[in-house]
Amino acid sequence: MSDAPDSRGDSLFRAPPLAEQERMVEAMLFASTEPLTIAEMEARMPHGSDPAEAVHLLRRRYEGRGVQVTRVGDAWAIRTAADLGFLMARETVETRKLSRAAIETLAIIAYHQPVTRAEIEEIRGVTVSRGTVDQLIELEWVRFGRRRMTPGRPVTYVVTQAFLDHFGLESARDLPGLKELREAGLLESRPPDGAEADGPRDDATGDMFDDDADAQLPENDEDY
Amino acid sequence: MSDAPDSRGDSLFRAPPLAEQERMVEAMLFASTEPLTIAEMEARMPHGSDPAEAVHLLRRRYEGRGVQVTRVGDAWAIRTAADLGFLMARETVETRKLSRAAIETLAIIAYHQPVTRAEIEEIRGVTVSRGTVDQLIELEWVRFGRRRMTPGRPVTYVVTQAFLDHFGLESARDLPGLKELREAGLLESRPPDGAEADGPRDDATGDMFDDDADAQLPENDEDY
Amino acid sequence: MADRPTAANDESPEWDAVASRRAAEALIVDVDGFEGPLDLLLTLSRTQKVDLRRVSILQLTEQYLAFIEQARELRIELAADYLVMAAWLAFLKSRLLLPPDPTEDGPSGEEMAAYLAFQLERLAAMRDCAAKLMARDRLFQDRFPRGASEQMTTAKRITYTAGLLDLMQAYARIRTRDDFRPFVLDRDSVLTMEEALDRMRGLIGYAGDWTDLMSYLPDGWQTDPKRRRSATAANFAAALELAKAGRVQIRQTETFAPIELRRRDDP
Repeated sequence: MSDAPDSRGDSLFRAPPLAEQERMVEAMLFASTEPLTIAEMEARMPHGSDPAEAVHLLRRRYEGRGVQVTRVGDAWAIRTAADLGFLMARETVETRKLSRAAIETLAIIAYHQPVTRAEIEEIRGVTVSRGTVDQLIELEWVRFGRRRMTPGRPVTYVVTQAFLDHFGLESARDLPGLKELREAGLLESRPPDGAEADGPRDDATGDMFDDDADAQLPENDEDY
Repeated sequence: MSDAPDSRGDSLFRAPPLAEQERMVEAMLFASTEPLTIAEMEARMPHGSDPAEAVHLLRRRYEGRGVQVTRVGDAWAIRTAADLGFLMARETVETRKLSRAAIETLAIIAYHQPVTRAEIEEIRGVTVSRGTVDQLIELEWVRFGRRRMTPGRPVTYVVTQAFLDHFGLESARDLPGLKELREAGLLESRPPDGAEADGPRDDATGDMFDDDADAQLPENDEDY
Repeated sequence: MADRPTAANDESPEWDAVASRRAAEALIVDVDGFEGPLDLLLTLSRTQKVDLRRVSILQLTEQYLAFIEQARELRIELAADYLVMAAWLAFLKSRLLLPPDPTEDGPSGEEMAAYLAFQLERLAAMRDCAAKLMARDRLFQDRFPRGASEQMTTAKRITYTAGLLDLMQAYARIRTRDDFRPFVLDRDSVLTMEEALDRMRGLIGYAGDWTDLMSYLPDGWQTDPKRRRSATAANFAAALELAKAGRVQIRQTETFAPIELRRRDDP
């Protein structure tokens, strides 16, 4: 609080109180991606500071707490207390981006739900591999909806509450339509006339397929 | 939040002492870069724990320290104290400079949320250029909210948890000056004394809604 | 909102016409710097040096109209919004100056003026809020999150993530695919190499003598320039393919001379 960096010049020989230095060390160790050496801390702190002493105090303050001030070689870091490691177990999750095939399939389900597999393929213009839908179901972003009352009674897919939570949506109908995507700058090109579309899941789903159905030859689902 | 009441009596599943829970919360909040909700913490802690109470204690413990326990919407995070920012200069991530239009649009979304694009334009008196909202969405400061139940059912924009985190706000209610604005009637769409008058942009606004109405096909309510 | 905008009439004497004109001139130079007419009006209102709630709308209207007039004289091109606003303000001015016509519907001049004053005040308030917001202690600037995320266990769980943006962009990509279809050509004026090759394989058996490549173009592909071009290219590629396979020989006597081919009997 007291020591803005530019005040260094004035108070050339007056270092901030040790309690303040301790705060500084605490903040630096917390925010740093790497362990910090005493010299590195000193270089950032106001002139005359004694980071070694401050670290010493900080280390004592954290004794028995949930995190510890630990020595790493000749540097210092804040680490979780060893006995609480079990809480961190779920911290180490590896996140991967969904494949393009999966995200497209998911988008179609979100916008057109309830939608059958055949309809997804028609919109995407490629076969949807089993694994793609399975993956989405496993992620609990997609589930089976009601069967469609058409020949063959195909199953439909719908998105789940977990999907809405993940994407920060209140409901799937809040997904913006193409026009709104464009207005928000998320879509660059202008569509051909009449393709000015469609919020999520308009009832005229049948119509949507028309333009695609003619133009697109089925391709193989060569996993992108 | 709630202490699973039925496990309370059962000594086999007695929750750890509160001091211990505080350590756990401390460790989790330290380890995570993102804010954690009470529910997320509870899920990791032993059965019967009360992370809300533990966070409360922890927050008090860190008052005045170099790092702070901060509320971010319905989640919690540890952040360095604002007055020590100068020490962290080297951790600074160079952020893209926002345009004046983007900053104003952000403020309007924050103070008027949920707000439609037409309303943003009405307030600023200009069209919101493409890319402005896009940029805010990309920064994850703004997301789509519920559709407005007015003709055209336009999408609305709201601010996110990342927005609160970035600007150090506990909730959207803590926006600076919010109360004064509300009292002055400046968050309404009309002057407070009820003087109804057509603003010059009203015609244009009408058109905007019409556009939407044309583009949106009626939606099928049953599917939800 | 209260203060009657018509109070303008009482306050106007102290308004320095020269000063405001000068201000308007300065504004003209910078017309690109304004974010629309409301922004311009807000800036003009500052020259009145009063609280926004006491701003004289009539005076402001005159300033704005003078600004537009000058911009026109200087042949500065103004966006349509500015002109729409000018028309509306001219209308407002007449309403404010003339006694109300009881037969006329719609809001009174006072109500219109009050609304404009409200809009200005609201925009100014939002500007103010924006500034306050940006001046807060911001993450990665004044406040910092944990620098190192800890990895304490070896148990790894893979989660898949995707943002809302990814989702919407994916959908937009599918739904607008027709916009970007450089690869989906209109097939009726395209002869593919495969088609040409198939055709030529059948015909080449008869080409014991040097024959002009152009004579291999199928019927209906010789006149229309588009089709002719496509068929020529396809036939040429097919001929190269056959030459590679050792089925034909190709020759061209000089640059731009006809390309000829003949069957190559097994050596």
